[in-house]
Amino acid sequence: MSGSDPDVDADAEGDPGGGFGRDRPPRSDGRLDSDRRQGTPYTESQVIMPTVKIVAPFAFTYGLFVTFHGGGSPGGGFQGGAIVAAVVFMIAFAFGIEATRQWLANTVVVALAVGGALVFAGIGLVPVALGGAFLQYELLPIPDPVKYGMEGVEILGIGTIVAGVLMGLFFVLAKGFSDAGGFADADAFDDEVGDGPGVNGDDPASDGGAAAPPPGVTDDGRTGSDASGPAATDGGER
Amino acid sequence: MSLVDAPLAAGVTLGDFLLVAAAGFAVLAVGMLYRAVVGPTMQDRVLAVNVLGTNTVVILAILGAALDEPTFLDIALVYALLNFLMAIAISKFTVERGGVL
Amino acid sequence: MTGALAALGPAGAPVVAQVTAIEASLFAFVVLTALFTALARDVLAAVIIFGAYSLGMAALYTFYRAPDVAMTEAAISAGVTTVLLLLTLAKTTRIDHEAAFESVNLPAAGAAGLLFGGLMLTMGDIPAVGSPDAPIWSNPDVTQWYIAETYAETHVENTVMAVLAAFRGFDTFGEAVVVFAAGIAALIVLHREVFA
Amino acid sequence: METARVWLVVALTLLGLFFSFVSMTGVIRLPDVYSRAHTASQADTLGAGFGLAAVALTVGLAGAGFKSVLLLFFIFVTNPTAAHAIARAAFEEGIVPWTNGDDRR
Repeated sequence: MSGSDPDVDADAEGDPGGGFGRDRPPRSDGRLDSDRRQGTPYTESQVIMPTVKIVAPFAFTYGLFVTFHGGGSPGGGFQGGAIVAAVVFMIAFAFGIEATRQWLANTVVVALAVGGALVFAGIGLVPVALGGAFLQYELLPIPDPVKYGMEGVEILGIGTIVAGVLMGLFFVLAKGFSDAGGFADADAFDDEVGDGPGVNGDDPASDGGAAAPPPGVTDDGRTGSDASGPAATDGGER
Repeated sequence: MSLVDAPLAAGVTLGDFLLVAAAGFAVLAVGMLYRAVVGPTMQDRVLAVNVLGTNTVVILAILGAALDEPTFLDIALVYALLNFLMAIAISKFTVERGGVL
Repeated sequence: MTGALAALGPAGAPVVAQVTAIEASLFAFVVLTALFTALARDVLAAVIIFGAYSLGMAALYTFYRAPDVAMTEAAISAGVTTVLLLLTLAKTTRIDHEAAFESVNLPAAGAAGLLFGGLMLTMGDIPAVGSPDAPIWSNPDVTQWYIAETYAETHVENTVMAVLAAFRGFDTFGEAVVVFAAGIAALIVLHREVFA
Repeated sequence: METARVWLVVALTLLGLFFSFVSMTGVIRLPDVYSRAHTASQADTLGAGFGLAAVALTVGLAGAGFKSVLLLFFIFVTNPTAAHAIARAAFEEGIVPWTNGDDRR
């Protein structure tokens, strides 16, 4: 059992009526990434979604704990922000990326990233305004300035930057390359009204771009964005 | 005196025993790497990495106990969460490649 | 409990470093996963095994009592990197391969092996973990100062965070801006205006 | 009391190692992904459970012990779910389960 051959062969021969795996014939070519795949869209099962519903609040709280308690235990803004972003990934995988995208608007993501950078720079520049050096915490006009200045930098600065940028990278990578003539005008409005496959899906090149995937991939992309709208949040039918 | 300094046998404390146990879990992880490498399907690999991840969570927790640094349990907790994320992400990807993603 | 690993010292004399059982098994795990990540022909398999690699690294960092690094490794490498790589795979094509492993380019492997061997020869100069010759202890005025004085100076218990946010806060500001710039760069490369 | 606790920790750790060994054997030896998922969700959860129980007993239930109980809870919730997700993905892929006479090993 050293190669992948035995399994593939068994796949090809082992299914008598093609009834297994719902309405599809078994795979015979050994490919695992099916670009020929048809049938009902994939919604997460009723086991995974409740588990994510249970785990996500804990994980989110834990990410905040790691961020806020960075001064006393391992952790800090970077790790905590990454955990918070990972919670969003988890929700997106369970409930569909389009639904998550509508729930977590672009404004929120951008506000997190930009706000974090501004807060960090602000905390650094306040001492400069008061006649000190950049990030000279002692001059901050708050009680226990060094400790709370640092906490502010970690929590409101680094944590929010990392969380926002990671969520943004996730969403933008999930959307892929836009070939609609540079800075896509239609895409932005398209997403605002929450109608994923509209303009974007009609343009065959919009999912392809430089990488130029085979037609099957684009098809799958369309099916998926059709399916993962609000309907996907209502609970998998199976 | 914490519990990990308690002597088990001549010259061996509970902390030493726990470190050896963690090494045992790590050896099991190396064994499970076989399935992650050989496959044959992607699901086999994800499954093996998921089991490996659970193993690693136990290793991290035992290390935290054996080194008498309870804050190390935080890392195990983070890992338990992200291991779950990794499992559902990859398993979904293998089916829906480019679809729901 | 403890084994021994011999390396050649500067004068060719063997330097024996103590390697505990857990270090040895974790080393084996990390090296094997790294090798298979490099050799796997299928990109998805490489991504999956790379997740296992980060598992081993996190455990190793934890054993060396670097919990902050271990937590970063856990949070970034296991969760975020895997997901982002998967998304990238989803948007690009994946070529099917007959073979499970890359065929090794022998000249390249030889060059890398020579470099590796040469670097291994210098290992004798590096102090062992926890050795009293390590720079941490040979220059205690600087290094011990942080451990002794951090709480008094900053009222924060975690020295790593104090160093990151206070003692070299300007550097950390640069790092945060780099993360921010990475988000903007992704937008520019993908020709988008919004993250959605 | 102290001695009893120490030996209980040892026993729990050994049990955890045993069940993890069972799960490793299963993941390596069983014929198809579904049976491996079965091992992964049951034996491995049990192994991790015993190991984490030993940790909880070692660090004491105050303070850090709470974290190990939380960890135990997480493992118990997420591990079977992950195995379910993987088995379901395999089913969606159309991987045929192993039956009697199949020569997959």
